[in-house]
Amino acid sequence: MDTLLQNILNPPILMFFMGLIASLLKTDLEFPQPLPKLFSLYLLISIGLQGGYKLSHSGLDINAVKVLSLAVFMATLVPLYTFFILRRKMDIYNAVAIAATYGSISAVTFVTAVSFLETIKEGFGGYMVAAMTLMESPAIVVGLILLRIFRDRNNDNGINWGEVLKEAFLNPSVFILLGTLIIGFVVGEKGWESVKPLFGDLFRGFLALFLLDMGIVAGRRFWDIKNMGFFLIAFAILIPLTNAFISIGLAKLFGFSKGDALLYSVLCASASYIAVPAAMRLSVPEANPSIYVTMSLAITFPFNIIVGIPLYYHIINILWG
Amino acid sequence: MDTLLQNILNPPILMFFMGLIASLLKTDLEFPQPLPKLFSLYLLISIGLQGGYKLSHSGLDINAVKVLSLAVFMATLVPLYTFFILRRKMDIYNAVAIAATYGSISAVTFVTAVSFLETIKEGFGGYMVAAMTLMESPAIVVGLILLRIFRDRNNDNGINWGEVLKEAFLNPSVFILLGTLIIGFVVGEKGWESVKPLFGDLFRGFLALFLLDMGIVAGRRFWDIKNMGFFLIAFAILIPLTNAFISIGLAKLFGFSKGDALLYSVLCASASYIAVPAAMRLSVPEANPSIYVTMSLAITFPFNIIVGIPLYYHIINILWG
Amino acid sequence: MDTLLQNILNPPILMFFMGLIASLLKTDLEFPQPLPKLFSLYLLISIGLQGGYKLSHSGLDINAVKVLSLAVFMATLVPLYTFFILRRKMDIYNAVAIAATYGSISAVTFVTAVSFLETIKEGFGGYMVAAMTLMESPAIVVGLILLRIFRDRNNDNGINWGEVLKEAFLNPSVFILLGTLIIGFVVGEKGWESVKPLFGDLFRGFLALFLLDMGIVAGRRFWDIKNMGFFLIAFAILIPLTNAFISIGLAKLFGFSKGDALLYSVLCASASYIAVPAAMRLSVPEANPSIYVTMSLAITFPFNIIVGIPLYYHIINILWG
Amino acid sequence: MKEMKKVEIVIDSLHIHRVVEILESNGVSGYTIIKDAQGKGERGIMAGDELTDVFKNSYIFTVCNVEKAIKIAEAIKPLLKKVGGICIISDVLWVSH
Amino acid sequence: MKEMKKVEIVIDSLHIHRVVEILESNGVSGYTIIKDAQGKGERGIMAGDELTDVFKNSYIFTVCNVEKAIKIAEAIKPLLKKVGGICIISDVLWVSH
Amino acid sequence: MKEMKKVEIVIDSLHIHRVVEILESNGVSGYTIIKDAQGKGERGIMAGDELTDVFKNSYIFTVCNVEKAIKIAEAIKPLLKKVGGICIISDVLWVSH
Ligand SMILES: Nc1ncnc2c1ncn2[C@@H]1O[C@H](COP(=O)(O)O)[C@@H](O)[C@H]1O
Ligand SMILES: Nc1ncnc2c1ncn2[C@@H]1O[C@H](COP(=O)(O)O)[C@@H](O)[C@H]1O
Ligand SMILES: Nc1ncnc2c1ncn2[C@@H]1O[C@H](COP(=O)(O)O)[C@@H](O)[C@H]1O
Ligand code: NA
Ligand code: NA
Ligand code: NA
Repeated sequence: MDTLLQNILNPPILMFFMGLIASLLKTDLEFPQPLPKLFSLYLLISIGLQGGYKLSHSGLDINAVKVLSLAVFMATLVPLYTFFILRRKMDIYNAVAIAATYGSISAVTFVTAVSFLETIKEGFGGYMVAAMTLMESPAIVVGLILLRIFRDRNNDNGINWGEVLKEAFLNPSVFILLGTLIIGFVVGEKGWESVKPLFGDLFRGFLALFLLDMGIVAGRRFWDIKNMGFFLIAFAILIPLTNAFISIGLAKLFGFSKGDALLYSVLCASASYIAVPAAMRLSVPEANPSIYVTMSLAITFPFNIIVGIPLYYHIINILWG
Repeated sequence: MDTLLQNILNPPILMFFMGLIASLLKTDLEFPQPLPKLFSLYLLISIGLQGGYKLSHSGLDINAVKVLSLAVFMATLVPLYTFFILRRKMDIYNAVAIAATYGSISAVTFVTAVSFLETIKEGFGGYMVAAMTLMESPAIVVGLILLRIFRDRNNDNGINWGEVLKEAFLNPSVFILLGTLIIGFVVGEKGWESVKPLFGDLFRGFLALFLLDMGIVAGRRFWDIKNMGFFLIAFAILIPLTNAFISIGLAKLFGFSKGDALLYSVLCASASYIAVPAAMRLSVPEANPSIYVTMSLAITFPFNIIVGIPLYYHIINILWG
Repeated sequence: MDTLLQNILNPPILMFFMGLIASLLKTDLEFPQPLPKLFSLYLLISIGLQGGYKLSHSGLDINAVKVLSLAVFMATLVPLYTFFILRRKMDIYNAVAIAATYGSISAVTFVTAVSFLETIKEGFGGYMVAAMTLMESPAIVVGLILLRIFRDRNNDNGINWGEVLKEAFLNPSVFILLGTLIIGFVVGEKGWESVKPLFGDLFRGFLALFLLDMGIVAGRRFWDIKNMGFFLIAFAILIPLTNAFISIGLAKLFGFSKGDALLYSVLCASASYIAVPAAMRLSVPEANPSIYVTMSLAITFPFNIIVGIPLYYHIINILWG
Repeated sequence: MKEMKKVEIVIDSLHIHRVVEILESNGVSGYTIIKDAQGKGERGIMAGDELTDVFKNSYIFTVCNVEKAIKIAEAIKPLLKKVGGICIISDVLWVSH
Repeated sequence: MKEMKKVEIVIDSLHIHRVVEILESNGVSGYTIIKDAQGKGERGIMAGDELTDVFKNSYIFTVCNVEKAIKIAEAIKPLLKKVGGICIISDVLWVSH
Repeated sequence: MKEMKKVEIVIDSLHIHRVVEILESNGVSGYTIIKDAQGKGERGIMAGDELTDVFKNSYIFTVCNVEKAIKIAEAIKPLLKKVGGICIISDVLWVSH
């Protein structure tokens, strides 16, 4: 309860609420493009550089390898099992798209969890950013393989696999994270110090700005929720919870640190609303974007940053004792 | 004289001149949208958070209530008395629009006055930002009521009051100021510190950028001034002065601190060029925007930040002794 | 070799490579306008303010005058001699455009050299920014005079000299540098301190962002290179080298400090890709922009910031002993 | 390919939502908006460079049958009369999908 | 002045490169793109306010002779059918330069 | 509704002011500009992604009577010939306001 308050009563989260209210009240408040793009690029670069820098200190030990493997494991498992749940209720196209959405991750949710950990002075491994990067793409590939397998042969309006794999592994988010991770890793102390005033010190402020915009955008989709039917709404909350619990279990089993466990669970619980939708729109145009984007953006994202993060941390606290 | 120099010889003001010269010389220097929007959103958020944070320390005492009430009083009085002055010289539509423009406030003028006070190490109350927020809307409502009363019945192409009141009380400026005031108030020390590097430390720099753009835009309207006739030019300088003097008198009467008195007078002397023009364009399309925007942007704004602020402060210094 | 590594292993340069790779791999990574414009305006303002501030300390002594004169000398010599080399291989229009491009300078190359000097703790004169400003325009004028002299009379579709001279001396880059130089000069310690958090501390970070974008844009033009023919490719590398060597010679002859010598040589070696192309497009539309922009952006710029800067510095180190 | 009408409207950005209302009330199958446009007309220059949308235009067009086009034209006249802007109609072939 | 056809297409920004491929494969002399467009159609509202281009349209037009116009129309139908968007054709006079 | 001509021009952004001069010297009642356009033509790709406006197009159109349209076409040819771009003319009905 206290951690919940502590999580809510900090500028970024409150800015998200402010944005939400702004669009529910239909004020004209908005960040016109490309400002949101600037904020998200900034956050990706900043988290990548910091992650790489931390990694250059901690290094890639056996523990890191363990975490990374489990990251990929969950990123492959989630789209698989969710697909079969979804398939019972809807056509294959939307099932694939939603499964891929929840199999992948949300960098901003991760970032919010990171700043939550910093607030409560709980450490975490530099390899977690690498873990996030590894978790972005698998779901897309799994989804398209499922599509290929289960789609009725007679209307195979062939996927352009080259384009799709590029979208999966070379989409801007993945590329920036990878690139800045490496840069952060090699430039060392001096290099990091030189850009820290922008990419370190301003981090919280930019997160606040970005969440303000996220609130506005989520608010715009708010009314689409009720047209979505009970099943999808329940899905958008229960699946993240399930993924969080599974991942916390795994984290305990494999002896993660508290901080790593939280970030791992948050990654598994989060859903993509940038990389995956773009990939799905290109490869599964038959699916309806306003379904999978609304679910991840207007339900799962707010749920995770407001309730999820402190909740998962609370559970971890109890289990880790 | 010394304060005047001190006011002019700081980056933001000089950047304003630079922008002014840039467009008078017809260079292609410009900040394309949405950059100006980014700067103004930043300034509003930053002033709101700081104000709320200061408020959480000072608190809302009787003195604050006094200031806020007098703020609303002037925000209602100014559009009223100016309307009747204007009405003698022009049609009701433009009279209403100009009156509303001068009844409301300019956040950037306020911000410039704040950084003037910081330069000369003169304190002010955290409630002043709240005062500014309260002063944005009344003029719009007063203006439209005047319009309703005095417009000849036979062409009442009805105002959409719902839309208008929304514009008055829920326009982005008012909403952001209100929202960030509350956020700044509740997050406390720790929360503010976390975003201070962006919203605190960079404040002056962003003000400089914004004033550079303001200079460019004001310069573009410079030549419209001479087409405007003596009356309106005189109005754009004498009314701010009058409002400043009245408000300084009230401030003295009710025992404001020096800092509060300056900000109060600057608010009363300033004219709106964002919120009100938008509201007027929607509700009084018969009025000519290039008149009221040029007056407030190309005459009153420069006058206030260059001559007004140091002048008002000089007078306050004398009266407060 | 060590300085070369030191130069490459810092965030801005690595970000440039990252951008380059991003567009060679055809990822969708990009900074949509007006973000690149924001970064470049920021860098110009920041370098101008800092330069002006430094100048207000060092002052304009005889040494400064010497540097400035030699700056103008090279800015006039380079377009002249390169024109006659180019003329043997191509029509007069492209010869003029390319000559002007290489006669002028690249602010970002300069800025990269400045941060290189800061990294290795090597000082330089505050007047160097003034030198850069003086070197932007002459090449444009020289180029157009050459055009006027050598163009066959019968198709003199007259240049609009007013417009051209405005482009030469009042283009945004020149204007901002000049304006902020003056502002930085007059505001003094206190003024600079007030905007330093934005225009000083964040400098390296913004340079990194800008170079990331430069890498992306350069990468897009990469494939145009091979269509360009051996002569132009050789020109884009050998002429900068030649200019660097000449300028280092002059610097030695006239007893520049090491830092000044490096910046001077970098200015002479660099080619314009903003101010001059715009001016040439307006005054010599017959020339093909994708030739002169590709040469300066995709060959000379990367060459200078990666190989050039450390190389020139190495040579200077040897000569200065 | 069906013969249809293309109805194009330019109006200041603040009033674009009014145009959309009119189009939807006339049951068009869709519309396309280009938000940022500059221009010049009776009301003077709209440079789109202000901090407010007061001096910015938006461009919108819809493809519909001739009956709807005429209805829209009628419905939009008073708005244009009051706040300014233009509306033009032309012939197009819709590549039905 | 030559009599030509103007072919206009609105499609979500993610698929604009497909349209360009079709135009080039039909050997048009050129095309013009306006990247950011909003709109509404069968697929609902494209507000262009997302962090992804999924809900953003782009507008593209080419001026070409009638034969090419028809070929393009045929080639583009299946794409529009699959991913949405519209394509219209109209008559223009090209001020040849 | 008046029968009028719509004159559309695409030209690189640096030269748009020249087009405006031509339109105004022919006394058009107004014009609309869309500042940022990309495209491809004889002069190659204009991706609009540079730091300079050299590779960016702008789109402008005016609605006027046929006489003015022809005058404008004549006046603009040499400019297009020199710096590139296109100009097309089509028929529209002006919903007079
Ligand atoms: N003759 C015209 N051709 C093209 N656009 C026009 C024309 N007249 C007006 N416009 C556009 O409509 C806007 C408003 O027109 P007005 O209400 O006449 O000022 C102008 O800013 C232009 O963008
Ligand atoms: N009748 C129409 N008139 C103008 N634009 C349209 C029309 N129908 C669709 N569009 C545009 O095409 C896009 C995709 O259409 P749709 O695939 O029907 O959703 C829409 O977002 C609009 O921008
Ligand atoms: N056939 C065409 N259809 C549409 N736009 C064109 C066409 N040809 C040229 N353009 C536009 O005009 C610009 C300049 O054309 P050009 O001078 O031929 O390079 C191009 O970048 C395109 O935006
Ligand atoms: Na996930
Ligand atoms: Na006022
Ligand atoms: Na040079």
